[in-house]
Amino acid sequence: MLQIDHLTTAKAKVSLDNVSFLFEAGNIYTILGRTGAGKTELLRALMGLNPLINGDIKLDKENITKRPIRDRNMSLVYQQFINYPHLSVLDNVAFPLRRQGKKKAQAQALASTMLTTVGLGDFLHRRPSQLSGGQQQRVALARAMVKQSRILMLDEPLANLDYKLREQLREEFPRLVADNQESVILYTTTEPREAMELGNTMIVMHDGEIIASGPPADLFAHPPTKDTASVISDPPISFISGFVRDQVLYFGEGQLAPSEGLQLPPDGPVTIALRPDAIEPGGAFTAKIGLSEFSGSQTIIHLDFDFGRAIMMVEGIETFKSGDNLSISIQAEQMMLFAPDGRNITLRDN
Amino acid sequence: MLSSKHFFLLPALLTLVAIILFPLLFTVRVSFSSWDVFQSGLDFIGGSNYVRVFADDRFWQSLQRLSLLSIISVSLQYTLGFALALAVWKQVRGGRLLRVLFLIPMMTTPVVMSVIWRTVFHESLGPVNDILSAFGVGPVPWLSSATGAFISVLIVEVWQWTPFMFLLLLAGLVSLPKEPYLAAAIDGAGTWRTFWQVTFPLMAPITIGALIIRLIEASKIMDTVYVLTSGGPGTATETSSYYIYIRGLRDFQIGYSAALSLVYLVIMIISLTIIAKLLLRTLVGKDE
Amino acid sequence: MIKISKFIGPATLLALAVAAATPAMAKDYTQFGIEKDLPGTCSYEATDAKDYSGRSLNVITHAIPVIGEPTALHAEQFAALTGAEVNVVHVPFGDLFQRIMIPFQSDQNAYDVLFYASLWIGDFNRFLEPVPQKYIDSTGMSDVTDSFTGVATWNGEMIQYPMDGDRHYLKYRTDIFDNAEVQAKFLADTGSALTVPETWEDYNKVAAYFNDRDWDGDGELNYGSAEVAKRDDLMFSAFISRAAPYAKHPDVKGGFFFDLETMEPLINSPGFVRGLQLFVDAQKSFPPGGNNFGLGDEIFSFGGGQTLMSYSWDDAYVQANQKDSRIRNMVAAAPLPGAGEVWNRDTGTWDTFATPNRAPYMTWGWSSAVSQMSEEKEMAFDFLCFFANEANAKNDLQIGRFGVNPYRNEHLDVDFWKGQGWEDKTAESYVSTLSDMEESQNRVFDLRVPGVSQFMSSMANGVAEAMAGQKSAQDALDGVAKEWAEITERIGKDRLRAAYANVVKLEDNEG
Amino acid sequence: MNKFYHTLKTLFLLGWSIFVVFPFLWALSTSFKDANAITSGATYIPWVDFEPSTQGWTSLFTNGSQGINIVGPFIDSAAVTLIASLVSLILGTLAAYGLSRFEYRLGFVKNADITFFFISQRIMPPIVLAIPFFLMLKELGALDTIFGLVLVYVALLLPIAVWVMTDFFAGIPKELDEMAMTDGCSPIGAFFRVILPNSVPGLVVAGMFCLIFGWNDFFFAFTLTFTETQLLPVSIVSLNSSVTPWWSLSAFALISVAPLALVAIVVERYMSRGTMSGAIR
Repeated sequence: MLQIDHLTTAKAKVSLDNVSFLFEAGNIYTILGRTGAGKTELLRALMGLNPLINGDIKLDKENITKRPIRDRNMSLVYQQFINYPHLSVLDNVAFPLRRQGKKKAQAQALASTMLTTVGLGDFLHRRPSQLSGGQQQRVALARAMVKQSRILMLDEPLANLDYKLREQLREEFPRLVADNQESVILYTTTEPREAMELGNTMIVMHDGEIIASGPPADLFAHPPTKDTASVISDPPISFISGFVRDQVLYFGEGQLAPSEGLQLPPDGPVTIALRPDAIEPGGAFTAKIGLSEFSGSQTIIHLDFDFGRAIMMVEGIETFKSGDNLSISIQAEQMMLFAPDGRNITLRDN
Repeated sequence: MLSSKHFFLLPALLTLVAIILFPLLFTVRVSFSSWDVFQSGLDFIGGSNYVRVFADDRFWQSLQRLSLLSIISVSLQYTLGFALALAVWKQVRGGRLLRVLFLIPMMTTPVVMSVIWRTVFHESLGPVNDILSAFGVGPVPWLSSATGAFISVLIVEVWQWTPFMFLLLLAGLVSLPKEPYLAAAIDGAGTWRTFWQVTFPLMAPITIGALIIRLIEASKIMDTVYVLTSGGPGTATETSSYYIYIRGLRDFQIGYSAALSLVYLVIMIISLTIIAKLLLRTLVGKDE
Repeated sequence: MIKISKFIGPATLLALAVAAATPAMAKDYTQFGIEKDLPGTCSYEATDAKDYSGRSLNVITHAIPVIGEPTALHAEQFAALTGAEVNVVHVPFGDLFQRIMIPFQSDQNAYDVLFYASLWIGDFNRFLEPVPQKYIDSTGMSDVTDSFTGVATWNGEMIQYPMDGDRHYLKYRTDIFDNAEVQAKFLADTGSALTVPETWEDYNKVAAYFNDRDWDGDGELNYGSAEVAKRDDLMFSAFISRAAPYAKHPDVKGGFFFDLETMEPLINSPGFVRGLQLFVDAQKSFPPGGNNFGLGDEIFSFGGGQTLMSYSWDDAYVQANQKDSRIRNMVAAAPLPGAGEVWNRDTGTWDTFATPNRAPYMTWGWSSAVSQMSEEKEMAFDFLCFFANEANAKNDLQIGRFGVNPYRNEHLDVDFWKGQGWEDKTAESYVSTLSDMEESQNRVFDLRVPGVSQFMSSMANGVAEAMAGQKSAQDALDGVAKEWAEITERIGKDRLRAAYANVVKLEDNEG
Repeated sequence: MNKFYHTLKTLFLLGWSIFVVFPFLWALSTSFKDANAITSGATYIPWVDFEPSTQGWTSLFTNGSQGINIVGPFIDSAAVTLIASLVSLILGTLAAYGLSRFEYRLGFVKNADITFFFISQRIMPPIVLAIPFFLMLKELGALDTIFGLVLVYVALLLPIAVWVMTDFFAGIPKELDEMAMTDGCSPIGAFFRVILPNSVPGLVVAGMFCLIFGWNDFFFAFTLTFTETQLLPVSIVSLNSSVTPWWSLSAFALISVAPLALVAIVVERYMSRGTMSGAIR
């Protein structure tokens, strides 16, 4: 169990601002946030690599805030594939064990087993530089896991891999960390899908703060704030300014009466959030087609409305001509509303 | 608290300070004394040595001469060193042998090589004029005319230190990333344009470092002048450090030479700092 | 018997090995490369009797070979004879002064024995051990000529140990000057007879005439004059030689470089300026690079047969007459050229002399001394005495590159030099030139005062500026005079005057 | 590349090679001459132009009068250079690592200023320090000793080591040290177990510069020794008398150049592997 209270780091481009959280062993926490949200900063602060100006870190009730890095019983896998260039793959993985005081033979045996687990059993005596990027990252992972440390942190471990390797490693990930049942696993990423897929608990960071946390599906369905919604939506969520007057939602020239899916708040300005699934072709609204792009078997279409921009997704590969007009409808039951202070004020009937 | 970061820095820092502090402070103190050949104590004569420095035309001329010499020689070394590095960068027949060969002059002792160069430039018994005369040129007054002596010193400096530039620049070239070259090739840039648009900008940090270090070293030029020309003819090759040497150890005006040295030191630190800033600004386009 | 050759070093080692194997030859010292041991206070035999084993002597001397080589040679012999350890360090001329002075000033007992330029006595005298009476009474010392006893003396006390005698004189090629054909052609071309130059104007003229021609017919061009003209390499001596006859009036007493009374520098007086103008003018008769010639270049140039005339120390002369020399016995010596007009500073006029005024320059020579700080003074003096013993002195005199020149009356013996294979004119002109200088009443000595290096360095710099065409002769020497006045100011007139008085006494023949 | 460029490049390389080699060849030829072969004008090829003599070479191994024995100076030079280089390299590497990884602050003095302080030591002309060093070593009783010279050379070489190694460490990702620490190393342990083994190219370059500047220094070796400790450059100028024995000087020059020519070969090996990337910047 890892508890952090009021972690604050010195002002810099990215810094932590009063971050508190309780991490339970045996869980995989995915930390989602954009670049610069403070994810790496948080991991580094936990590790002791970045100095704190305030706050405490407690591991199993014991305050380890001032403990030297090497005694923290944590491991960290970097985004760049960093291994010890002067050591063989085997010695790389044996390195932390040797530092723990294990005999050479024992350390190498353990390392060898771990490397087999990550699929590198045949590469024990290579140098890291002789491996592919994916293999290098596996070495780094093996080195981090072999220690069986209480906290295993992975800082965007897949970000620098190409697509296919990334998919492959992501799929394998749960199996790879399965042994680390006693550990708290922290996994940062900028990709909402990855975060939702890998984590038991998802933590959303923004501007150096934790702005939301919880089971990924809940968070996705009910993001507590506008910022959270923005961070966890991929493809991006679109925000449109509007207001409610007399139980009618006005935006641009369009307006929407209360419908069965959505209850409108009292009069006042609101921000309307449209995920792509809230927009469907055919309907009362007219939009000008902007860019269209393909993602897997789907087509993403950027639309220009008189009230703003939004994104629509359709199944299959379809070609839309840029500049044409398209009529669409907006599904009220998929719409979310946020108050001017960012609170999620979406209320549904059911 | 003596943390591990002090473990790294302090030994070197304290060693250097211990070795250098006394000489430095001592020099400052001596510069206010009249220490010379018959008066070896530390009396106090105020700033009169400094007053004398500012009226000493020979010193200021030597400084001008030094600036000229070091700027010309360092530019030549840089240009030639870069050209050589580019020439052997890509595979060349016998490339490794050439690389070793090109490095060797830097490894030689300036005092020793200058003795050899003096015989090479000897106007009646040396080979250079002998060979030139076969082409109907000469005899060239290598060491006996002001221009000749200046050029001779330049040649020796270029011979000795171009390898330094060559080494730094070649090491830089070897480690350049490949991608920008691909991009340039796709753009259809020619050799010349690729050099100016890709290679040269990528080499800017190395260039700055190399130029600064060479300027620092070149400004101390002493051994070559000492052996080759003794600052002559007249004062044609008398550089600042050689002049300070004459005043200090030949004439034994220790106090005065200390004042000269300190003035020189201040000027050098200021001008090198300015040069470094200027280089940074022109080559990298930013400060710091 | 071992022949004296340039392979003296290896030969000595070989000989030493032989000596060790045959101790029966104890009284025969030819294995040390001398012809025979000569009787004297510090002969080989006498030195052999001393035992300094386990003790060591540190010696600083000039670079090899001039003085440096004999120092090393005799150190080696001394070590073999007495069992002492003798460490010798060789330093180029330009740095010899500071290498000795820095330890002196900082009370560091670095060297026991010092070989250096005798003119530095003005600076070093405070640190030197007077020569003990028993060495003054030695056989070698009592034969030293008056000039060089004078050079070794400071305030009436002998503090340097004479082991070399130096002066500048003219050297010329007899195969040209005595050649009737050349004489006739010279007369035809110039309208005057070819004679050994009597004045520096003559010297320049003759030099110019013979410059840039192949007059020895070896296929290489020959040149007029080889002179030491490199700024930091003894050029000041050459300049003094040239300027002396114009500036040293036989009837004017009281100082050559300074007016002893006022300690005003005389260096920019018309006599010196004339000397400098002629020096500048002479450059056109130098070999290529000649205005950057050091002493070594001058020796190579004249001694190697490249130039017609030269003036400086004996080295080039001896070099030219060595056994393997191409121009052996084709050279002769003569007094330095003089001046038809001499500046009289008492009257402020140029006085005309029917017989050119000569002012022989008793140029600084090498000398040696023992440091006051030495803890091995006795051994040090024994070493010097041995260095200069009769057998060694004779041996050293014969080797040009050693730079040891006559300083005892016995060295001024025509028969001795003829014994070396020198022919009549070469030997006779040499001995008579040297002897006459001893007798001159108008000698010029070095400026033996504290800070002499500053004065000479400043002068050399001014002369070099004029030679390089950066300044006119007058401007250059005005600049020197100004600097001299400043140096005088810094050193203190009285201190300087006290020292300079020693020199003036010698020059005015009162010493 | 077109033919013109190629020809130009070949000519340039050829010309420069000749320029580089020329003094050595001349010295080689001169080392076999005697006085007569020198005073008769420039000559080049033994037996053809002049009768060779081995005097120049033998004099270097002869004790005493004729020659200078260079064996002693060679050993002294090697000892001083190696010890001073090693000390500078050790201290300089530690300092450079510290400067590249930690923040130091002493009033307004920061890392950049400390680095500048190190490097600025090279601006000082040696003459300035001659007398003070002399007095300092005298007080330490270290004049004319290898120890004294080592002390002075460390001050001379340390800045070079710091300069090269600071740049080198700047090129090694900080994450490597951090990783070592997360893997159980202390900061000092991280340096020795991880960073140092990966710094060989930088150490080679820094070591090379130390060797060059140490081996080639003339001035301090000259001023701070008397008779016991003699370094090579000082021995050679002891031949620089008014009559210069060109033959011995030439032979001497060739011998003193030899050891560092070996260094050139080592350096070239590292250079062509491209591993010096971070070492020089």
